[in-house]
Amino acid sequence: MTALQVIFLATAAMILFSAWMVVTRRNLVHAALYLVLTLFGVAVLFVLLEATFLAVVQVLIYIGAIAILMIFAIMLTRRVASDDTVVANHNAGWAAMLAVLVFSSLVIIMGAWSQFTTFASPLTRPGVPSNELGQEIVAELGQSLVDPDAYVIPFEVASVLLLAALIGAIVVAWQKDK
Amino acid sequence: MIPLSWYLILAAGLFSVGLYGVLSRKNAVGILMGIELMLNAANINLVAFWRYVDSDSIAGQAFAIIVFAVAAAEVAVGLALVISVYRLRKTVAADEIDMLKW
Amino acid sequence: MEIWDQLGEWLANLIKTILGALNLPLDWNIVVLKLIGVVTVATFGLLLVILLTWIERKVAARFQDRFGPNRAGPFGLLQAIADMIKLITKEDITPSGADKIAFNIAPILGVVSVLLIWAVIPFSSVWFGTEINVGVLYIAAVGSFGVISILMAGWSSNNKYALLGAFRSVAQLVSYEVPLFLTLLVPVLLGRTMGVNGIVKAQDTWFVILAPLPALIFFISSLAEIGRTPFDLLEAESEIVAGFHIEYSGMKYAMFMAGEFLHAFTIAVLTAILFFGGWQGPGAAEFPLLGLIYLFAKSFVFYFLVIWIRTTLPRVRIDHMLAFNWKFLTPLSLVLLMVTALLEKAFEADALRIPVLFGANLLVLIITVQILRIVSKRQQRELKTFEPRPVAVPPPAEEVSA
Amino acid sequence: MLDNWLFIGLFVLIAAVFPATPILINYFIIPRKPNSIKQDTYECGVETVGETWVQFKVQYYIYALVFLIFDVETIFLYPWAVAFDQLAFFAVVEGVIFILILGAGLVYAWRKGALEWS
Repeated sequence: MTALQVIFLATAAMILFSAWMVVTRRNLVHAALYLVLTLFGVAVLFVLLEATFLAVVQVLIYIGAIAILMIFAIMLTRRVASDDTVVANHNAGWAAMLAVLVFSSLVIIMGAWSQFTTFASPLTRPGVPSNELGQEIVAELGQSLVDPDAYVIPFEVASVLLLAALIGAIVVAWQKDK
Repeated sequence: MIPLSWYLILAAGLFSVGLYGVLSRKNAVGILMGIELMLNAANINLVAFWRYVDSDSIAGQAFAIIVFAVAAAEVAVGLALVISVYRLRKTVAADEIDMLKW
Repeated sequence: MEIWDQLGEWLANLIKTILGALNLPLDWNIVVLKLIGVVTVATFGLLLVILLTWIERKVAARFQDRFGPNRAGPFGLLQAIADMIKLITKEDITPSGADKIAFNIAPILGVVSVLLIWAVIPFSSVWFGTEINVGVLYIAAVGSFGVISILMAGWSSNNKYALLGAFRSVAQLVSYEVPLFLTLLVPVLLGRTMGVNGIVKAQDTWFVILAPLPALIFFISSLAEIGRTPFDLLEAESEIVAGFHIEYSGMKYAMFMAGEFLHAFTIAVLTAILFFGGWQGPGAAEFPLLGLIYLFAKSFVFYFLVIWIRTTLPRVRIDHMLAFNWKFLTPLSLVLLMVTALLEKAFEADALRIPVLFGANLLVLIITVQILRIVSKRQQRELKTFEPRPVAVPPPAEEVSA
Repeated sequence: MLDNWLFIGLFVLIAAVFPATPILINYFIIPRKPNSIKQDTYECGVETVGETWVQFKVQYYIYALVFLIFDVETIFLYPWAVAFDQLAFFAVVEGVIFILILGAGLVYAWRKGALEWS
């Protein structure tokens, strides 16, 4: 077993364990903290996949902003959240069965795919030395985001989507005192 | 070396745990956390496919970054709804929010 | 300077020989080499804290017409050591009802979030922990662990003031991260890279000349990030006791303080690196040690500035602080980002690039000042329309005697 | 490329060990004389009333929300800035349009009064 495999398995175990805690913990603040751990694990996976930009963005957006927003929302609605009521609703049994079903069918379907167990070929770009590869890939990403033949429409639409989300969330959540 | 299958199985596992959370959690914020787990599972898949199958282009990463934007928008509006409902009904239990009967 | 290079090489060879003698597989050699680098940088960062506490107390004392620590050792240099011994033997109190695990992890996470920044700081042309291509975003990202640590500390203390303090701190930190991220984008744009060392190398002319206003905004919002006067609402001892770390004592409290001191110096280093050429200076490319000296000379100038601001300015009110961020810094940094991007492209590889960018910054500054003047005049006019405030009436004589 | 990240990974571990060590040493050598008054919650000497939870303003959420949106939008601009050399002038203008849309959100929040701390 190589060092990379050890790191992967440790990260995977951490992700699955903390994800399980996220969905089962009674105390929602604990669940949110475990969510942070899960998201950090996913960032480690991104590093292993050599998508380092996404790894950093994962930490920045999910841990730095979304997790904070979650904890704020929990605190704002805490009175109910901290109750000793049951965590799960009456669907829990069905939900568990469905989750297992989804997992096994996903694995079975993907297992039938010919490239299921491929290994990665080294990441290369023609004419780019390996120590500038990361820089090159981020630059490519930046170019494709404003390239009319690539993703300029999703890029601008994403900005409009976020604007809509901002306005919508303020309309819904904001209420002037008195 | 790590085969692609490891990433895919892990992502499937994370997705299923998230799905369980969405279906079984009583608290609306908890449900949103489950959705976050599912979106992350999707992102792992996108990046893994980019790295193993299509590393010559940049499509996988561009997709993943759009997913980040969607996740952010979803959380922002979702939590705003939760807060608004809490203000009106003093509850965030999803099965008690049943004003809309038809 | 030759001697230093030779010494470094000799050390590296020595380590390699020892590792070779141990007969480890090749991967593990790399791991051990990296580990030595990591321990060096991290130890350096933490030892710096001891020096920084002394400097800060000494300088702050001078501002307040005092001597500062002067008993323990020459010039009070051993004061920090004495404090450490005191703190390490102090009883540690965990409040009843605290969430033990989160309560203990929070101070560690607080230090980690600051120390991690040092992994990517280039000390000179060849000396740096590591060079990653997303360095600037990495610096921004590890800061989010600090926010999480504050929330954990505040929540796990089981104390109303701690929770309130944590909420206030987080509101302040996330607010000021907006102009911070936007102005971090300016050196990235001017240097065409997110690598921190790449940005330093790109600064043949310091970026502060091309972008003086973003440099200023970066410095101000960094000041807010470290939570010191005038932005020390997280502590605001007269309002919410001590903020999120009210229930901490002994070594755990010391960890929060160590993180804060190191963070204060780190923002000085970052300002020097991103806008003031980092290790760049005459002869720095040939002699790495000279680069180190340049970097620290620049950093200590900014650190002095941080202490100066801390000791002279009063605390601002929370509503003013947030309004200053959202209604002044954020729009201004958006405008500056657009102006810089457009002009940088229009005058690419043009001899006029430097004067044009500098002039544009100046123009934006003048327009901003004019707008502020108009707004403040209008506000003053509105104030005058109010009824005159009642003059303080002296209380009746019998109440005074009572 | 992964070499550099190995450094970061090790740094995370070491950076956690370094502050944890004094706390651990501290744990073994400190005096321990707990009593209920010492461990009581410190709220300015006044006995604590009720549970720790207090009603928080929705304002906190609004600030975090605006931050989240700005954060995500800024992320899109970083690759754009890195690729700046290869961009045509029109591509730069696209980026500026993106920033303007971002600015519209700020203007909305401002006009709505959602940024006021009251």
